[in-house]
Amino acid sequence: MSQQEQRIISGASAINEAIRECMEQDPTTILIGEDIAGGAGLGGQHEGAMGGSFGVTKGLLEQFGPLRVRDTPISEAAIAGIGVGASAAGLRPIIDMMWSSFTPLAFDQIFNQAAKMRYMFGGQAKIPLVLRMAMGAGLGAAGQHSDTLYSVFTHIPGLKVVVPSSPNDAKGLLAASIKDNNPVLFFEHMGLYGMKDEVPEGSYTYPLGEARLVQEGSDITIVAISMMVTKALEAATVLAEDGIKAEIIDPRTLSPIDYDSMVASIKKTGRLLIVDESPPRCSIAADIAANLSEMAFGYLQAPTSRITCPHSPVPLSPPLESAYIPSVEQIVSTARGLCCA
Amino acid sequence: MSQQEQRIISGASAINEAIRECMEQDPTTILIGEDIAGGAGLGGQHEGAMGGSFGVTKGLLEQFGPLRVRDTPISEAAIAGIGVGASAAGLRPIIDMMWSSFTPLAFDQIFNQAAKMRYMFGGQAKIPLVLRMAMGAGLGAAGQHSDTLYSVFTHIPGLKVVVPSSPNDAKGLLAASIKDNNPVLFFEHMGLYGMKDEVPEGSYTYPLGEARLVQEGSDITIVAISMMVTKALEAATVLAEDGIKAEIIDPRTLSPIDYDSMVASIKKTGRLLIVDESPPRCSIAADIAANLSEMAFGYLQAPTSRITCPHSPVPLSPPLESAYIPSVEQIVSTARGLCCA
Amino acid sequence: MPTKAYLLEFYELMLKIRMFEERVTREFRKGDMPGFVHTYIGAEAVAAGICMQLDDHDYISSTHRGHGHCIAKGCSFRDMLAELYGKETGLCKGRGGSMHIADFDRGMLGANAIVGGGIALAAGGALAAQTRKSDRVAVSFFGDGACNQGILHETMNLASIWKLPLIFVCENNGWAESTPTEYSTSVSNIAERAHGYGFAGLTVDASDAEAVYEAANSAVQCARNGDGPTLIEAKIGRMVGHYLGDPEGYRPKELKVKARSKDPIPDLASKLIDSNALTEMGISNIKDRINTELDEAVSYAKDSPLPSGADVDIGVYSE
Amino acid sequence: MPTKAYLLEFYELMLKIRMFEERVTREFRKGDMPGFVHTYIGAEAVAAGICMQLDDHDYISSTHRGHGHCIAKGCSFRDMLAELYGKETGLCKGRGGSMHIADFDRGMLGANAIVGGGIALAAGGALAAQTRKSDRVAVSFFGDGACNQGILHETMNLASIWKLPLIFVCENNGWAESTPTEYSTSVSNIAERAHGYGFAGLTVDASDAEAVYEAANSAVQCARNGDGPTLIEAKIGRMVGHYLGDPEGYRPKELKVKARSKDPIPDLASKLIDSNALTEMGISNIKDRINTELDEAVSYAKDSPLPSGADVDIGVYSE
Ligand SMILES: Cc1ncc(C[n+]2csc(CCOP(=O)(O)OP(=O)(O)O)c2C)c(N)n1
Ligand SMILES: Cc1ncc(C[n+]2csc(CCOP(=O)(O)OP(=O)(O)O)c2C)c(N)n1
Ligand SMILES: [Mg+2]
Ligand SMILES: [Mg+2]
Repeated sequence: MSQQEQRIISGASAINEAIRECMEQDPTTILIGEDIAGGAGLGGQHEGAMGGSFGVTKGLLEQFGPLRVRDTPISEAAIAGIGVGASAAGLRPIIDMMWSSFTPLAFDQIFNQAAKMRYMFGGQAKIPLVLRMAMGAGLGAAGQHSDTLYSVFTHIPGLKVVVPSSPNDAKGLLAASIKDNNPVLFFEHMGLYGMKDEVPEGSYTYPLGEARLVQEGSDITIVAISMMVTKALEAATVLAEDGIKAEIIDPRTLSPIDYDSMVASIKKTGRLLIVDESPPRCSIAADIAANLSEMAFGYLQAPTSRITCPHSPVPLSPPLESAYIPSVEQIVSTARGLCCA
Repeated sequence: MSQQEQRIISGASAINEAIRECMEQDPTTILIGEDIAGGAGLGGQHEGAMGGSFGVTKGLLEQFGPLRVRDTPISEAAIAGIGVGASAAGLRPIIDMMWSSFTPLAFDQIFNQAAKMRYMFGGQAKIPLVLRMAMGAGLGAAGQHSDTLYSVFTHIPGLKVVVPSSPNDAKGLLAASIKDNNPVLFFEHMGLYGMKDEVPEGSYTYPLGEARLVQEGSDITIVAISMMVTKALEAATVLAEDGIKAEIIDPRTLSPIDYDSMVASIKKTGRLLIVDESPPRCSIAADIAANLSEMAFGYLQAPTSRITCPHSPVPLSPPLESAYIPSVEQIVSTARGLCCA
Repeated sequence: MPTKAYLLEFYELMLKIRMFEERVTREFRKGDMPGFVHTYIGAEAVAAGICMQLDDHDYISSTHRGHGHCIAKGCSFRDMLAELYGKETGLCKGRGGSMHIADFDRGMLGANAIVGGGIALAAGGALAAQTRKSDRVAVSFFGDGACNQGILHETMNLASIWKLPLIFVCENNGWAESTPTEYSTSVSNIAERAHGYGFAGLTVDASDAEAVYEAANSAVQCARNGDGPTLIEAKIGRMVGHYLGDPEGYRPKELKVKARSKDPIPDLASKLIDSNALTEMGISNIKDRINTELDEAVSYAKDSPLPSGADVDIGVYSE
Repeated sequence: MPTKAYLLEFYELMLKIRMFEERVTREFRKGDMPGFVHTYIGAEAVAAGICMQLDDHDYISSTHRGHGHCIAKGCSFRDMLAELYGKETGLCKGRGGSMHIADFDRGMLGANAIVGGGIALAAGGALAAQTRKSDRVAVSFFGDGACNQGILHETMNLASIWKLPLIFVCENNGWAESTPTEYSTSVSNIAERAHGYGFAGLTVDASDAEAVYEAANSAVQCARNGDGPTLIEAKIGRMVGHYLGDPEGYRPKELKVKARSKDPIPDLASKLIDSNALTEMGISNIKDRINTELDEAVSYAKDSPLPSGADVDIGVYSE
C-alpha cells in the first residue's frame, strides 16, 4: 500500500472531500442548507464561516462561491422542494437537512414530490437530489434530534437510502449518491464525523446496492447498520474469545438493498442477528429479518434475532440513553444465545 | 338476534355514528378539518353542508354547532398541531386529514410533537387525539392520493394505528380511538365507506390491540389488513373448493398489535400468508413476517409469504392500478403454493 | 398595450382551453375516463395571459386543475387526452392522469394533486435558471386554497431574499372545494401578503384578459431582468363545480350564476369584434378548427393502447 | 403605566432568569450536564414582560431556548435544574432535558427542539380556551429563525379567522445560529407580516422592559377580550453564543460587544433606583436570595437520583 492510500482522516473530512470533488467535477452540483456556509449572510466568503452545524462543509463557500453554496432560512419544506424543482430543472443539488429529525417538516416534498415524480410523469423527470443529514443517539440531543428515521424512507418507492458506517464508505457512497440520478437520503451518524479511517485521496465511488463484508466468520451472520457496525466488530472480538466466529455484513444502502450477500452468509452460518439503532416496528431490522427468513428458509438453525432500540422516543438522561442504544453486551449475549440454541 | 342488531348500514354511516355518539357523550370531543362541515363558512348551519370530502361527517355541524365542528383552511401542519395543542390542553379533538397522502404535510407535528410529548415530558402530557383519514387505491386517484402509509406511523413510538376492515369494526374501533388517551391514526379505506354491514345501534367499543378471527381454518393462516380482509375472504371461498381451509385474521390495530393471536393460529396451521395494500419495504407485512417467523419458529412448515403492492407509487391507468393492488387470484395461487410445498 | 394580433392569439388560446375542458366534461360523463378531473373553465385568461409571456425554456408548476396550464404552455390535445384516458401514449404514459399531468419538454413541471405542492418546485426551476445565469423564469400557479399552506410563505421568503426569477400566480376563484375564501383566509386581497415579503403583489380581475396581460407582462419582465419575484392574484369567478361530478350542494346557486355572468372569453371576443380584429365568422372558423383537432385527439386517445399491468413496477428509478 | 411594585417584581424576575442562566453556564462548563443548552441571556424582558400578564391557567409554548419562559411561568429552580441534569426528580423525569423542558401544571406546554414546532401547540391551547368559553389565553414564543417556517403563517391565518386568544411573540435576536436575520428574512420588522393576516403587529425593543410591558399588556387584553391575536416582535441583542460552547467564529466580535451594551436588567435597576423604588443594597439582597435558592437547587439536582436504564421503554403511552 502506498503512502497516499494510508491517509487517515475523519468522517467529517471524508464527506467534505466527496462533496468538494463532485462540485469540482460538475458545475451543476450545488449545496443548499441552513448554516452550511454559516455567517455567509454577513457578506461573502469569510474565514469564520462555520460550514454547517457540524463543520462538515467548511471551506466550500470559499471555493465555490455563494451561488453554489447557499445558506438558507429555516424553511425545511421549501428548501427540500426547491431542491426537487432544481433537480427536475437539471441541477444536482445536495441539500443539508441538518438532522434527520427535521426531515418530517419536508416530508411532503420528499414523499409526494421527489419520490413520485419520475414514475407519475411516465419517466419524464430525473431527480438527481441528495438529502444529507446527521442522525443518531448518544450525544444527549434527546427526543427531537436523535432519530434515525431511515426505515421510513426505505418504505418509500422512488427514494434511495444510504447509511455509511465508516469514513471510507462515507466518501465513496456520497460520491455515488451525488452522481446518482435519483433522490438519495444520505444518513450520517453523529458518531461518524469524528471517526478516523483510511480514506483514499481523489475521487472514488461505491455502488449503491452492494453490501460490504466487514469481517468473515462461519458461526453467525451479524447484519449491522451504521454505527452498529463498530459495535458488532467489538462484540465479535469478545465472541471470538468464546470460539464463536461472527461474520459481519454492512448493507451500506438500505434501498436498494443487497439481500443476496446476506443470504449467502446465512447459508454458511445458519444464524442471523440484525443490529440496528431504530425502534423495532416496520423497521429495516424487521425488513431484513422478514426477507432473509423467507429467502434462507431451511438454512436457519435458529430463529432470526434482532437487537433494536425500544419502541420509545430517545430519552435525554445518560442511563436511559445508554439503555436505548443497542450495546456490545447485548450483541454478545444474543449471539451467544443463538449459537448455543 | 333482535331486529336492532341486524341493522345494515354503510361504513360512512358507521363512522358518522361513532363520532356523533362520542360527541354526545363528551362535550370536549370536537371535530376539525378541511370541508368537514363544508360550506359552513358561508354562515352557520345550513342544509347543504357537504360533511367532508366523502360526506362522512354530514349532519354533525347542524347537531354540534360551529364551535365544535370547524371547517379549516388548507393548512395540514397547523391543523394537526392545533389538534395536538388542544389535546394537551384537555380537549379530545378528532382531526380529519382527508387523505392519508396529505399527512406528510403534518408529519412533523405528528412525529416530533404528538408522538413524543408524553414520553419526553416525563408523563405530563396526555394527547387524546384522533387523526382520521381516507386511504387506498382503486378509485383512480393515482399517485398523490392513494397511499396507505400506516406502516410509517406504525414505526413511530407514541402513536397508535388503527385499520378497520368493516363498518362494524370501524364504529367500535373509532369509538375506542376517540376515548383513548393517545394519538391514534385511524385509516379508513375508500372501499369502506360504501361497504354495507350489520352495525349495532348505540355506543360500543372494540379494544385497540386485539385482532379479530375473521374465519377459522386449519391449513393456512392468512393475515389480511383493511380491504384485504374482503379479498382474503373471497380467496378462502375459492381455496375451500380445493379443500384448503384458510384461517383469516384481521389485526385491526397495527400499533399496538396482537401477535399472539397470529402465533396461536400458525401453531395450528403451520403456514402464514400476509396480504397488505402497501409497498413491501419496512412495511407492516415485513413487520408481521419478521415477528411471526421468530415467535413461531419451528412451527412453520413453509417460509412465510407476503403479498403486497410493488415498490412503486400508485399508477392511474386502470390495468396498472389493478396490477398494483393485491388480488384475489394472487392470494389463491400463493396460498395454494404454500399448502402444496 | 398588447397588439391586436396578440389579443387575437390570446383569444384563441383561451378558447382552446375552454373548448378542451367542455369536451373533457362531456367525455368524462360517458364514464370511461378514470380518476378525478378538475376543469379550468373560467380561469382561461390566467394561464393564457401568463404563458404567452413564456417560452419552452421557462418553467411552470401547476395544480390539480392543470389542463389550462398545459395547453397554454403548448401541450397537444392528443398527448393530454391520451393521458387523461390513462393510455400508454399519454404525456405521462398513463401513469399520472389529470391530476399529475406534466410535460417536461415544455417546462411544465407537473400538475400537482397536493394543494400547494408545486410552489417550491417552480422556485427550484427559478433557482436553476439563476444558478446557470440564464434568463429563464419560472411561474408557480396555485389556488386561493393553497395560500394558507406554509410552503407558500417559506417560498415567498426564499424567492425574495434570493431575488429568484419567479412569478407567484394565485388563481383566486373564491372557493377551495366547499370552503369560501372569505371564511378561510385572513385578507380579502391575497396579493397584500406579498408586502410582508418585500415584493410587489398585484390583484387583477381574471375576467379582463387585458388586465391579466398587463400584470403578467410586468411580472415576467421583472423576473427576467433579475429584479426578483412578483405575486399576481387573479380573481376568478368559479363557473363550475370543484371537480367533474360535484353536486355543489354547499354553494347557493346564485353564486354560480353570478360567476358565469363575467366571462373573459365572450368579453374579449366582443372587444375584438368591435375593433374589427375578428368577425362572427372568424370565431366560428376558429371553433371549427379547434373542434376538429379535439375530435381527432379524442379518437386518438380512445384508440391508443392501455399500459400493460405487467409493467406496474417499471420506471420508478432513473438509470 | 406599570406601578413601581410591578416594575420591582419585573426586575426581580429578569434577574432570576439571568442569574439562573449564568449559573447554568458555569455548571455546564464543568461537564456533568448532558445534552445541548441554549441560554435566555439578553431576552429576559420578553419572558418576564409577557408572563407577568398570565396566570397558571394560561398556556405558553416555548422554544429550544426555554429556561426563561419556564422561570417566568413559575417553574422552580430545583425542578428545572434536576431536569437539566437528567434526573428522575426533574420536571420531565430527566427524559427531556433543556431542549424539552415542560411544566403542564403551569400551562407551560414545553420547550421545543424543532424550530417553530411549538407555534401551533399554543394555538391549540387557545382553541381549547375558546371552545370551553373560558377567558384563558395562550402565548407562542419563537425566534426570528422560526419566522420563515410555514407553520407560523398557517397558524397566524387560523388564529386570525377564528379570533383565537393567542399572542405570537417573536424573540428577534438578529441571528438564527450563524445566520443573520437580515440575510434570511425578507422584512426588516417581522411584525409587519401580521398585516397580511389581519391583526396587529408590534415591534418593541426588548432592552426596554417598560416597552415590553406595554405591548404585552395590550396584546393579552386583546386576546382575553375575545378580540383575537397579536404579533409582538421583541428586538433582542444576542449577548451570548447560540448554545453553550458556541465558538461563534461566524460572528464579528464587535456585534456581540454591541449587543451587550444594551441590557434591560441594569437599565431597569437604574430607573428603579432613580425613582427610589430600589437601592443598591436592595439589589444585593435580592441577588443573595436568588443565589441561595440557586445553590440549594444545584445541590438538590446533583444529589437527585438518575433514572434507571431499565425504565427506558416505560411511559410512552397513557393509560
Ligand atoms: C394538501 C392537500 N390538502 C387537501 C387536498 C384536497 N383538495 C383538493 S383541491 C382542494 C381545494 C383547492 O382549492 P384552491 O387551491 O382554491 O383551488 P381550486 O380548486 O379552487 O382551483 C382541496 C382541499 C389536497 N389535494 N391536497
Ligand atoms: C426544524 C429545525 N431546523 C433547524 C434546527 C436547528 N436549529 C436549532 S436552533 C436554530 C436557530 C434558531 O434561531 P431562532 O429561531 O432565531 O432562535 P434563537 O436561537 O436565535 O433564539 C437552528 C437552525 C432545529 N432545531 N429545528
Ligand atoms: Mg380556489
Ligand atoms: Mg434568533
